[in-house]
Amino acid sequence: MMKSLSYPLSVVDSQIDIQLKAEPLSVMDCYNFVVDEHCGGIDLFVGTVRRWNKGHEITKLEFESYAPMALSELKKIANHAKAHFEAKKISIHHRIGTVGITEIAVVIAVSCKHRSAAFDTCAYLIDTLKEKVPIWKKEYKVDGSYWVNARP
Amino acid sequence: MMKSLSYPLSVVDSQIDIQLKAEPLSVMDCYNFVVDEHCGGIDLFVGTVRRWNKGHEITKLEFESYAPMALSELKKIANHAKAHFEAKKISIHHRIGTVGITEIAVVIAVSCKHRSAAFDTCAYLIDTLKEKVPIWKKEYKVDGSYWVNARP
Amino acid sequence: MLISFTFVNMKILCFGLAAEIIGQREYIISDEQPSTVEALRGHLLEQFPQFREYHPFMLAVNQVYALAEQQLSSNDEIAIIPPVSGG
Amino acid sequence: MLISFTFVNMKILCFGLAAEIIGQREYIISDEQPSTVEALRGHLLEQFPQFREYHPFMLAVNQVYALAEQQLSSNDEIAIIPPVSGG
Repeated sequence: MMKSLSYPLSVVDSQIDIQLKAEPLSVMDCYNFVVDEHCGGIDLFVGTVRRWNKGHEITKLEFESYAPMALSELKKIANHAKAHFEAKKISIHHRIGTVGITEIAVVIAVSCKHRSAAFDTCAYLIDTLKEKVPIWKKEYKVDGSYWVNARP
Repeated sequence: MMKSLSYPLSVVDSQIDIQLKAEPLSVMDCYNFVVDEHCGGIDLFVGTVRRWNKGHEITKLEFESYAPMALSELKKIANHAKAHFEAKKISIHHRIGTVGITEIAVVIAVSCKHRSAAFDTCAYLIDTLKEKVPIWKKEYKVDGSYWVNARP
Repeated sequence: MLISFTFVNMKILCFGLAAEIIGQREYIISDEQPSTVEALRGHLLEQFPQFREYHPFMLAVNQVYALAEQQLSSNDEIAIIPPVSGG
Repeated sequence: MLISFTFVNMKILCFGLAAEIIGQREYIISDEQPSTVEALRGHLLEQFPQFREYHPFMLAVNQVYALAEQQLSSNDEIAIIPPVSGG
Protein backbone atom coordinates (compact mmCIF):
# COMPACT_ATOMS: atom_id res chain seq x y z
CA MET A 1 0.00 0.00 0.00
CA MET A 2 1.99 2.99 -1.23
CA LYS A 3 -0.28 5.37 0.61
CA SER A 4 0.93 4.42 4.07
CA LEU A 5 4.48 5.35 3.05
CA SER A 6 3.47 9.00 3.31
CA TYR A 7 3.17 8.52 7.08
CA PRO A 8 6.27 8.56 9.27
CA LEU A 9 7.55 5.00 9.76
CA SER A 10 9.39 5.36 13.03
CA VAL A 11 9.07 6.57 16.60
CA VAL A 12 12.43 6.95 18.32
CA ASP A 13 13.58 8.51 21.57
CA SER A 14 16.57 7.76 23.80
CA GLN A 15 15.07 4.57 25.24
CA ILE A 16 12.53 3.33 22.70
CA ASP A 17 13.22 2.72 19.01
CA ILE A 18 10.24 1.59 16.91
CA GLN A 19 10.49 1.25 13.15
CA LEU A 20 8.49 -0.15 10.25
CA LYS A 21 10.91 -0.81 7.41
CA ALA A 22 10.49 -1.74 3.77
CA GLU A 23 14.16 -2.88 3.64
CA PRO A 24 15.76 -5.98 5.24
CA LEU A 25 15.99 -5.69 9.02
CA SER A 26 19.28 -5.64 10.92
CA VAL A 27 19.54 -7.59 14.18
CA MET A 28 22.57 -5.49 15.09
CA ASP A 29 20.73 -2.17 14.67
CA CYS A 30 18.34 -3.33 17.40
CA TYR A 31 21.16 -4.77 19.53
CA ASN A 32 23.24 -1.60 19.29
CA PHE A 33 20.28 0.56 20.30
CA VAL A 34 19.63 -1.32 23.54
CA VAL A 35 23.15 -2.13 24.79
CA ASP A 36 23.74 -0.16 28.00
CA GLU A 37 26.37 -0.09 30.72
CA HIS A 38 23.68 -0.46 33.40
CA CYS A 39 22.36 -3.64 31.82
CA GLY A 40 23.74 -7.17 32.05
CA GLY A 41 21.01 -8.98 30.14
CA ILE A 42 19.81 -8.43 26.59
CA ASP A 43 17.19 -10.63 25.02
CA LEU A 44 16.42 -10.53 21.31
CA PHE A 45 13.55 -12.19 19.53
CA VAL A 46 13.84 -12.59 15.77
CA GLY A 47 10.83 -13.77 13.79
CA THR A 48 11.83 -15.31 10.46
CA VAL A 49 9.76 -16.57 7.52
CA ARG A 50 9.32 -20.35 7.50
CA ARG A 51 9.05 -22.24 4.23
CA TRP A 52 6.17 -24.33 5.53
CA ASN A 53 2.99 -23.32 7.32
CA LYS A 54 0.25 -25.81 8.12
CA GLY A 55 1.38 -28.15 5.35
CA HIS A 56 1.63 -25.47 2.64
CA GLU A 57 4.90 -24.47 1.05
CA ILE A 58 5.31 -20.70 1.18
CA THR A 59 7.37 -18.69 -1.31
CA LYS A 60 7.14 -15.28 0.34
CA LEU A 61 5.10 -13.16 2.72
CA GLU A 62 3.73 -9.70 2.23
CA PHE A 63 3.12 -7.46 5.23
CA GLU A 64 0.87 -4.44 5.16
CA SER A 65 0.36 -2.14 8.11
CA TYR A 66 -1.89 0.64 9.24
CA ALA A 67 1.34 2.48 9.87
CA PRO A 68 0.43 5.40 12.18
CA MET A 69 -1.73 3.20 14.39
CA ALA A 70 0.84 0.37 14.36
CA LEU A 71 3.53 2.79 15.57
CA SER A 72 1.27 4.23 18.24
CA GLU A 73 0.21 0.77 19.50
CA LEU A 74 3.86 -0.37 19.57
CA LYS A 75 4.81 2.77 21.50
CA LYS A 76 2.08 2.10 24.07
CA ILE A 77 3.17 -1.53 24.46
CA ALA A 78 6.84 -0.57 24.82
CA ASN A 79 6.02 2.09 27.42
CA HIS A 80 3.96 -0.39 29.39
CA ALA A 81 6.77 -2.96 29.23
CA LYS A 82 9.34 -0.42 30.44
CA ALA A 83 7.20 0.44 33.44
CA HIS A 84 5.98 -3.05 34.26
CA PHE A 85 9.13 -5.13 33.72
CA GLU A 86 11.79 -2.51 34.47
CA ALA A 87 13.22 -2.75 30.98
CA LYS A 88 15.83 -0.09 30.22
CA LYS A 89 15.82 0.16 26.43
CA ILE A 90 13.56 -1.41 23.81
CA SER A 91 13.97 -1.65 20.04
CA ILE A 92 11.25 -3.08 17.79
CA HIS A 93 11.71 -3.22 14.00
CA HIS A 94 8.99 -4.73 11.84
CA ARG A 95 9.36 -5.38 8.13
CA ILE A 96 6.63 -4.25 5.71
CA GLY A 97 6.23 -5.29 2.07
CA THR A 98 7.58 -8.49 0.58
CA VAL A 99 9.74 -10.81 2.73
CA GLY A 100 11.43 -13.99 1.47
CA ILE A 101 11.96 -17.36 3.16
CA THR A 102 14.35 -17.18 6.19
CA GLU A 103 14.29 -13.39 5.97
CA ILE A 104 13.45 -11.44 9.10
CA ALA A 105 9.88 -10.25 9.69
CA VAL A 106 10.47 -8.71 13.12
CA VAL A 107 13.29 -8.03 15.58
CA ILE A 108 12.65 -7.14 19.22
CA ALA A 109 15.56 -6.28 21.54
CA VAL A 110 15.32 -5.50 25.25
CA SER A 111 18.03 -4.60 27.75
CA CYS A 112 17.54 -5.03 31.50
CA LYS A 113 19.70 -5.03 34.59
CA HIS A 114 19.07 -8.77 35.02
CA ARG A 115 18.28 -11.51 32.54
CA SER A 116 14.90 -12.78 33.73
CA ALA A 117 13.31 -9.36 33.19
CA ALA A 118 14.79 -9.28 29.68
CA PHE A 119 13.18 -12.62 28.79
CA ASP A 120 9.82 -11.64 30.30
CA THR A 121 9.76 -8.28 28.54
CA CYS A 122 10.71 -9.70 25.16
CA ALA A 123 8.05 -12.44 25.36
CA TYR A 124 5.43 -9.89 26.43
CA LEU A 125 6.33 -7.60 23.51
CA ILE A 126 6.10 -10.24 20.79
CA ASP A 127 2.93 -11.79 22.26
CA THR A 128 1.23 -8.41 22.46
CA LEU A 129 2.47 -7.32 19.03
CA LYS A 130 0.91 -10.43 17.51
CA GLU A 131 -2.36 -9.76 19.31
CA LYS A 132 -2.86 -6.01 18.96
CA VAL A 133 -0.66 -4.27 16.42
CA PRO A 134 -2.40 -3.55 13.08
CA ILE A 135 -0.07 -5.43 10.73
CA TRP A 136 -1.33 -8.15 8.39
CA LYS A 137 0.37 -10.78 6.33
CA LYS A 138 -0.43 -12.49 3.06
CA GLU A 139 1.20 -15.86 2.55
CA TYR A 140 2.04 -16.73 -1.06
CA LYS A 141 1.95 -20.39 -2.02
CA VAL A 142 4.07 -22.05 -4.70
CA ASP A 143 1.25 -21.84 -7.27
CA GLY A 144 1.20 -18.03 -6.88
CA SER A 145 -2.08 -17.90 -4.97
CA TYR A 146 -2.15 -16.18 -1.61
CA TRP A 147 -3.94 -16.50 1.67
CA VAL A 148 -4.64 -13.62 4.03
CA ASN A 149 -3.64 -14.79 7.47
CA ALA A 150 -6.24 -13.96 10.12
CA ARG A 151 -5.83 -15.37 13.58
CA PRO A 152 -8.92 -14.43 15.60
CA MET B 1 45.49 -19.39 32.00
CA MET B 2 47.59 -19.99 28.89
CA LYS B 3 47.58 -23.71 29.49
CA SER B 4 43.91 -24.20 28.66
CA LEU B 5 44.54 -22.73 25.21
CA SER B 6 46.21 -25.97 24.22
CA TYR B 7 42.80 -27.66 24.45
CA PRO B 8 40.32 -27.36 21.60
CA LEU B 9 37.97 -24.43 22.25
CA SER B 10 34.96 -25.46 20.23
CA VAL B 11 32.51 -28.30 19.64
CA VAL B 12 30.56 -27.86 16.41
CA ASP B 13 28.24 -30.08 14.41
CA SER B 14 25.39 -29.24 12.04
CA GLN B 15 22.95 -28.34 14.83
CA ILE B 16 25.06 -27.36 17.82
CA ASP B 17 27.83 -24.74 17.82
CA ILE B 18 29.70 -24.26 21.09
CA GLN B 19 32.74 -22.02 21.35
CA LEU B 20 34.97 -20.48 23.98
CA LYS B 21 36.64 -17.45 22.44
CA ALA B 22 39.43 -15.15 23.54
CA GLU B 23 38.29 -12.53 20.96
CA PRO B 24 35.17 -10.32 21.01
CA LEU B 25 31.99 -12.32 20.38
CA SER B 26 29.74 -11.77 17.37
CA VAL B 27 25.97 -11.86 17.87
CA MET B 28 25.57 -12.42 14.13
CA ASP B 29 27.84 -15.49 14.10
CA CYS B 30 25.40 -17.13 16.53
CA TYR B 31 22.34 -15.83 14.67
CA ASN B 32 23.63 -17.06 11.30
CA PHE B 33 24.35 -20.51 12.70
CA VAL B 34 20.79 -21.07 13.96
CA VAL B 35 18.66 -19.46 11.23
CA ASP B 36 16.70 -22.23 9.49
CA GLU B 37 13.86 -22.40 6.97
CA HIS B 38 11.90 -24.73 9.27
CA CYS B 39 12.04 -22.23 12.14
CA GLY B 40 9.93 -19.14 12.69
CA GLY B 41 11.26 -18.13 16.10
CA ILE B 42 14.82 -17.31 17.12
CA ASP B 43 15.66 -16.16 20.60
CA LEU B 44 19.06 -14.74 21.50
CA PHE B 45 20.37 -13.96 24.94
CA VAL B 46 23.37 -11.66 25.17
CA GLY B 47 25.11 -11.22 28.51
CA THR B 48 27.07 -7.96 28.67
CA VAL B 49 29.43 -6.52 31.30
CA ARG B 50 27.76 -3.96 33.57
CA ARG B 51 29.76 -1.08 34.99
CA TRP B 52 28.25 -1.54 38.43
CA ASN B 53 27.78 -4.64 40.53
CA LYS B 54 26.44 -4.50 44.09
CA GLY B 55 27.53 -0.89 44.46
CA HIS B 56 31.06 -1.38 43.12
CA GLU B 57 32.27 0.21 39.92
CA ILE B 58 33.84 -2.41 37.68
CA THR B 59 36.53 -1.68 35.08
CA LYS B 60 36.73 -5.10 33.45
CA LEU B 61 36.07 -8.79 33.98
CA GLU B 62 38.37 -11.71 33.46
CA PHE B 63 36.94 -15.13 32.64
CA GLU B 64 38.83 -18.35 33.07
CA SER B 65 37.47 -21.74 32.14
CA TYR B 66 38.23 -25.40 32.60
CA ALA B 67 37.91 -25.54 28.85
CA PRO B 68 37.44 -29.25 27.99
CA MET B 69 34.93 -29.76 30.79
CA ALA B 70 33.14 -26.47 30.00
CA LEU B 71 32.71 -27.59 26.38
CA SER B 72 31.51 -31.03 27.40
CA GLU B 73 29.02 -29.63 29.94
CA LEU B 74 27.71 -27.14 27.36
CA LYS B 75 27.33 -29.94 24.84
CA LYS B 76 25.32 -32.01 27.33
CA ILE B 77 23.09 -29.06 28.19
CA ALA B 78 22.51 -28.23 24.52
CA ASN B 79 21.66 -31.85 23.70
CA HIS B 80 19.22 -31.97 26.58
CA ALA B 81 17.61 -28.71 25.43
CA LYS B 82 17.26 -29.97 21.86
CA ALA B 83 15.48 -33.10 23.07
CA HIS B 84 13.39 -31.53 25.80
CA PHE B 85 12.27 -28.27 24.15
CA GLU B 86 12.33 -29.31 20.48
CA ALA B 87 14.95 -26.74 19.64
CA LYS B 88 16.34 -27.06 16.11
CA LYS B 89 19.74 -25.36 16.29
CA ILE B 90 21.71 -23.97 19.21
CA SER B 91 24.76 -21.72 19.26
CA ILE B 92 26.57 -20.81 22.50
CA HIS B 93 29.67 -18.61 22.45
CA HIS B 94 31.37 -17.69 25.72
CA ARG B 95 34.19 -15.20 26.00
CA ILE B 96 37.33 -16.08 27.98
CA GLY B 97 40.07 -13.71 29.11
CA THR B 98 39.61 -9.98 29.66
CA VAL B 99 36.26 -8.36 28.80
CA GLY B 100 35.53 -4.61 29.02
CA ILE B 101 32.39 -2.75 30.12
CA THR B 102 29.41 -3.27 27.75
CA GLU B 103 31.38 -5.97 25.91
CA ILE B 104 29.74 -9.34 25.43
CA ALA B 105 30.47 -12.18 27.87
CA VAL B 106 28.12 -14.73 26.34
CA VAL B 107 25.77 -15.15 23.37
CA ILE B 108 23.16 -17.91 23.21
CA ALA B 109 21.00 -18.34 20.10
CA VAL B 110 18.21 -20.87 19.63
CA SER B 111 15.94 -21.52 16.66
CA CYS B 112 12.61 -23.31 17.01
CA LYS B 113 9.51 -23.84 14.92
CA HIS B 114 7.54 -21.62 17.30
CA ARG B 115 8.55 -18.76 19.53
CA SER B 116 7.60 -20.00 22.99
CA ALA B 117 9.96 -22.97 22.69
CA ALA B 118 12.74 -20.59 21.66
CA PHE B 119 12.25 -18.45 24.78
CA ASP B 120 12.06 -21.49 27.06
CA THR B 121 15.16 -23.10 25.56
CA CYS B 122 17.23 -19.94 25.72
CA ALA B 123 16.29 -19.27 29.37
CA TYR B 124 17.08 -22.88 30.27
CA LEU B 125 20.47 -22.67 28.57
CA ILE B 126 21.64 -19.49 30.29
CA ASP B 127 20.26 -20.57 33.69
CA THR B 128 22.00 -23.94 33.44
CA LEU B 129 25.23 -22.44 32.09
CA LYS B 130 25.39 -20.13 35.11
CA GLU B 131 24.78 -23.03 37.45
CA LYS B 132 26.92 -25.85 36.04
CA VAL B 133 29.50 -24.83 33.46
CA PRO B 134 33.06 -24.49 34.85
CA ILE B 135 33.75 -20.87 33.96
CA TRP B 136 34.74 -18.30 36.59
CA LYS B 137 34.97 -14.54 36.59
CA LYS B 138 37.15 -12.04 38.39
CA GLU B 139 35.70 -8.55 38.69
CA TYR B 140 38.27 -5.74 38.68
CA LYS B 141 37.41 -2.63 40.67
CA VAL B 142 38.55 0.92 39.86
CA ASP B 143 41.40 0.72 42.40
CA GLY B 144 42.84 -2.27 40.51
CA SER B 145 41.90 -4.87 43.12
CA TYR B 146 39.80 -7.81 42.07
CA TRP B 147 37.16 -10.05 43.51
CA VAL B 148 36.58 -13.67 42.51
CA ASN B 149 32.88 -14.05 41.98
CA ALA B 150 31.47 -17.19 43.59
CA ARG B 151 27.77 -17.70 43.67
CA PRO B 152 27.08 -20.86 45.71
CA MET C 1 -32.03 32.74 -1.24
CA LEU C 2 -29.46 30.07 -2.04
CA ILE C 3 -28.69 27.41 0.57
CA SER C 4 -25.17 26.01 0.19
CA PHE C 5 -25.05 22.41 1.27
CA THR C 6 -21.83 20.38 1.50
CA PHE C 7 -22.29 16.69 1.98
CA VAL C 8 -19.23 14.92 3.45
CA ASN C 9 -18.81 11.25 2.72
CA MET C 10 -17.76 8.90 5.51
CA LYS C 11 -14.55 7.10 4.51
CA ILE C 12 -13.54 3.79 6.04
CA LEU C 13 -9.96 2.54 5.65
CA CYS C 14 -9.77 -1.18 4.88
CA PHE C 15 -6.82 -3.45 5.73
CA GLY C 16 -5.97 -7.14 5.45
CA LEU C 17 -9.04 -9.32 5.14
CA ALA C 18 -11.33 -6.28 5.20
CA ALA C 19 -9.73 -5.03 1.98
CA GLU C 20 -10.20 -8.52 0.47
CA ILE C 21 -13.85 -8.73 1.51
CA ILE C 22 -14.80 -5.20 0.46
CA GLY C 23 -12.59 -5.29 -2.63
CA GLN C 24 -11.07 -1.86 -2.08
CA ARG C 25 -8.84 0.01 0.36
CA GLU C 26 -11.32 2.78 1.09
CA TYR C 27 -14.99 2.17 1.57
CA ILE C 28 -17.28 5.20 1.22
CA ILE C 29 -20.66 5.66 2.90
CA SER C 30 -22.65 8.58 1.51
CA ASP C 31 -26.19 7.95 2.73
CA GLU C 32 -27.38 6.96 6.18
CA GLN C 33 -23.98 7.24 7.80
CA PRO C 34 -23.80 5.15 10.97
CA SER C 35 -23.59 7.33 14.07
CA THR C 36 -21.76 4.87 16.34
CA VAL C 37 -19.10 2.20 16.06
CA GLU C 38 -21.67 -0.50 16.73
CA ALA C 39 -23.96 0.87 14.01
CA LEU C 40 -21.06 0.85 11.55
CA ARG C 41 -20.27 -2.75 12.45
CA GLY C 42 -23.94 -3.61 11.81
CA HIS C 43 -23.83 -1.80 8.45
CA LEU C 44 -20.72 -3.73 7.38
CA LEU C 45 -22.17 -7.08 8.47
CA GLU C 46 -25.29 -6.35 6.44
CA GLN C 47 -23.47 -5.20 3.30
CA PHE C 48 -20.69 -7.81 3.50
CA PRO C 49 -21.94 -10.97 5.22
CA GLN C 50 -18.42 -12.48 5.05
CA PHE C 51 -17.51 -10.29 8.04
CA ARG C 52 -19.68 -12.60 10.18
CA GLU C 53 -16.84 -15.09 10.25
CA TYR C 54 -14.62 -12.49 11.95
CA HIS C 55 -17.28 -10.96 14.19
CA PRO C 56 -16.76 -9.07 16.43
CA PHE C 57 -14.02 -7.53 14.29
CA MET C 58 -12.38 -4.38 15.64
CA LEU C 59 -12.74 -0.84 14.39
CA ALA C 60 -10.37 2.02 15.07
CA VAL C 61 -11.29 5.66 15.32
CA ASN C 62 -8.47 8.17 14.95
CA GLN C 63 -5.92 5.35 15.21
CA VAL C 64 -7.20 3.98 18.51
CA TYR C 65 -9.27 0.80 19.04
CA ALA C 66 -12.85 1.99 19.40
CA LEU C 67 -15.58 1.03 21.88
CA ALA C 68 -18.98 -0.08 20.59
CA GLU C 69 -20.95 2.93 21.83
CA GLN C 70 -18.43 5.47 20.53
CA GLN C 71 -19.89 8.27 18.34
CA LEU C 72 -18.67 8.67 14.76
CA SER C 73 -18.37 11.76 12.62
CA SER C 74 -17.23 11.99 9.02
CA ASN C 75 -14.20 13.96 10.25
CA ASP C 76 -12.92 10.92 12.10
CA GLU C 77 -10.28 8.64 10.63
CA ILE C 78 -12.15 5.34 10.70
CA ALA C 79 -10.56 1.95 9.96
CA ILE C 80 -11.60 -1.69 9.96
CA ILE C 81 -9.06 -3.77 11.89
CA PRO C 82 -9.57 -7.47 11.09
CA PRO C 83 -7.60 -10.03 13.13
CA VAL C 84 -3.95 -8.96 12.93
CA SER C 85 -1.11 -11.24 11.86
CA GLY C 86 2.17 -9.38 12.26
CA GLY C 87 5.34 -10.71 13.84
CA MET D 1 68.40 -57.21 42.52
CA LEU D 2 67.25 -53.70 41.81
CA ILE D 3 63.63 -52.86 42.44
CA SER D 4 62.48 -50.01 40.24
CA PHE D 5 59.87 -47.95 41.97
CA THR D 6 58.00 -45.09 40.28
CA PHE D 7 55.96 -42.94 42.57
CA VAL D 8 53.22 -41.00 40.75
CA ASN D 9 52.05 -37.78 42.31
CA MET D 10 48.31 -36.97 42.39
CA LYS D 11 47.75 -33.66 40.60
CA ILE D 12 44.68 -31.55 41.30
CA LEU D 13 43.73 -28.75 38.86
CA CYS D 14 42.64 -25.57 40.65
CA PHE D 15 40.28 -22.95 39.16
CA GLY D 16 38.65 -19.72 40.30
CA LEU D 17 38.50 -19.42 44.07
CA ALA D 18 40.31 -22.74 44.50
CA ALA D 19 43.37 -21.28 42.73
CA GLU D 20 43.14 -18.21 44.99
CA ILE D 21 42.85 -20.27 48.18
CA ILE D 22 45.57 -22.78 47.31
CA GLY D 23 47.77 -20.15 45.68
CA GLN D 24 48.59 -22.20 42.62
CA ARG D 25 46.92 -23.73 39.56
CA GLU D 26 48.06 -27.29 40.26
CA TYR D 27 48.09 -28.80 43.70
CA ILE D 28 50.23 -31.91 44.16
CA ILE D 29 49.66 -34.66 46.72
CA SER D 30 52.62 -37.04 47.07
CA ASP D 31 51.96 -38.83 50.34
CA GLU D 32 48.77 -40.38 51.61
CA GLN D 33 46.84 -39.84 48.44
CA PRO D 34 43.07 -39.79 49.08
CA SER D 35 41.37 -42.83 47.58
CA THR D 36 37.90 -41.31 47.05
CA VAL D 37 36.40 -37.97 46.11
CA GLU D 38 35.04 -37.53 49.63
CA ALA D 39 38.47 -38.25 51.11
CA LEU D 40 40.05 -35.65 48.82
CA ARG D 41 37.42 -33.12 49.89
CA GLY D 42 38.30 -33.88 53.52
CA HIS D 43 42.00 -33.47 52.77
CA LEU D 44 41.43 -30.07 51.15
CA LEU D 45 39.22 -28.86 53.99
CA GLU D 46 41.91 -29.83 56.46
CA GLN D 47 44.79 -28.25 54.55
CA PHE D 48 42.88 -25.14 53.47
CA PRO D 49 40.16 -24.29 55.99
CA GLN D 50 38.91 -21.46 53.71
CA PHE D 51 37.18 -24.12 51.61
CA ARG D 52 34.69 -24.52 54.48
CA GLU D 53 32.91 -21.40 53.26
CA TYR D 54 32.21 -23.09 49.92
CA HIS D 55 31.50 -26.58 51.27
CA PRO D 56 30.33 -28.83 49.70
CA PHE D 57 32.38 -27.61 46.74
CA MET D 58 32.37 -29.82 43.66
CA LEU D 59 35.17 -31.96 42.32
CA ALA D 60 35.46 -33.25 38.77
CA VAL D 61 37.12 -36.49 37.72
CA ASN D 62 38.06 -36.80 34.05
CA GLN D 63 36.02 -33.68 33.25
CA VAL D 64 32.78 -34.93 34.80
CA TYR D 65 31.25 -33.84 38.12
CA ALA D 66 32.19 -36.57 40.60
CA LEU D 67 30.13 -38.36 43.22
CA ALA D 68 31.39 -38.49 46.83
CA GLU D 69 32.08 -42.24 46.91
CA GLN D 70 33.91 -42.26 43.56
CA GLN D 71 37.39 -43.91 43.58
CA LEU D 72 40.43 -41.86 42.61
CA SER D 73 43.67 -42.92 40.96
CA SER D 74 46.64 -40.76 40.15
CA ASN D 75 45.94 -41.36 36.45
CA ASP D 76 42.67 -39.48 36.72
CA GLU D 77 42.35 -35.84 35.71
CA ILE D 78 41.11 -34.35 38.97
CA ALA D 79 39.87 -30.76 39.36
CA ILE D 80 38.38 -28.59 42.09
CA ILE D 81 35.26 -26.84 40.79
CA PRO D 82 34.34 -23.98 43.14
CA PRO D 83 31.00 -22.20 42.57
CA VAL D 84 30.96 -21.18 38.90
CA SER D 85 30.26 -17.65 37.67
CA GLY D 86 30.16 -17.69 33.90
CA GLY D 87 27.57 -16.01 31.71
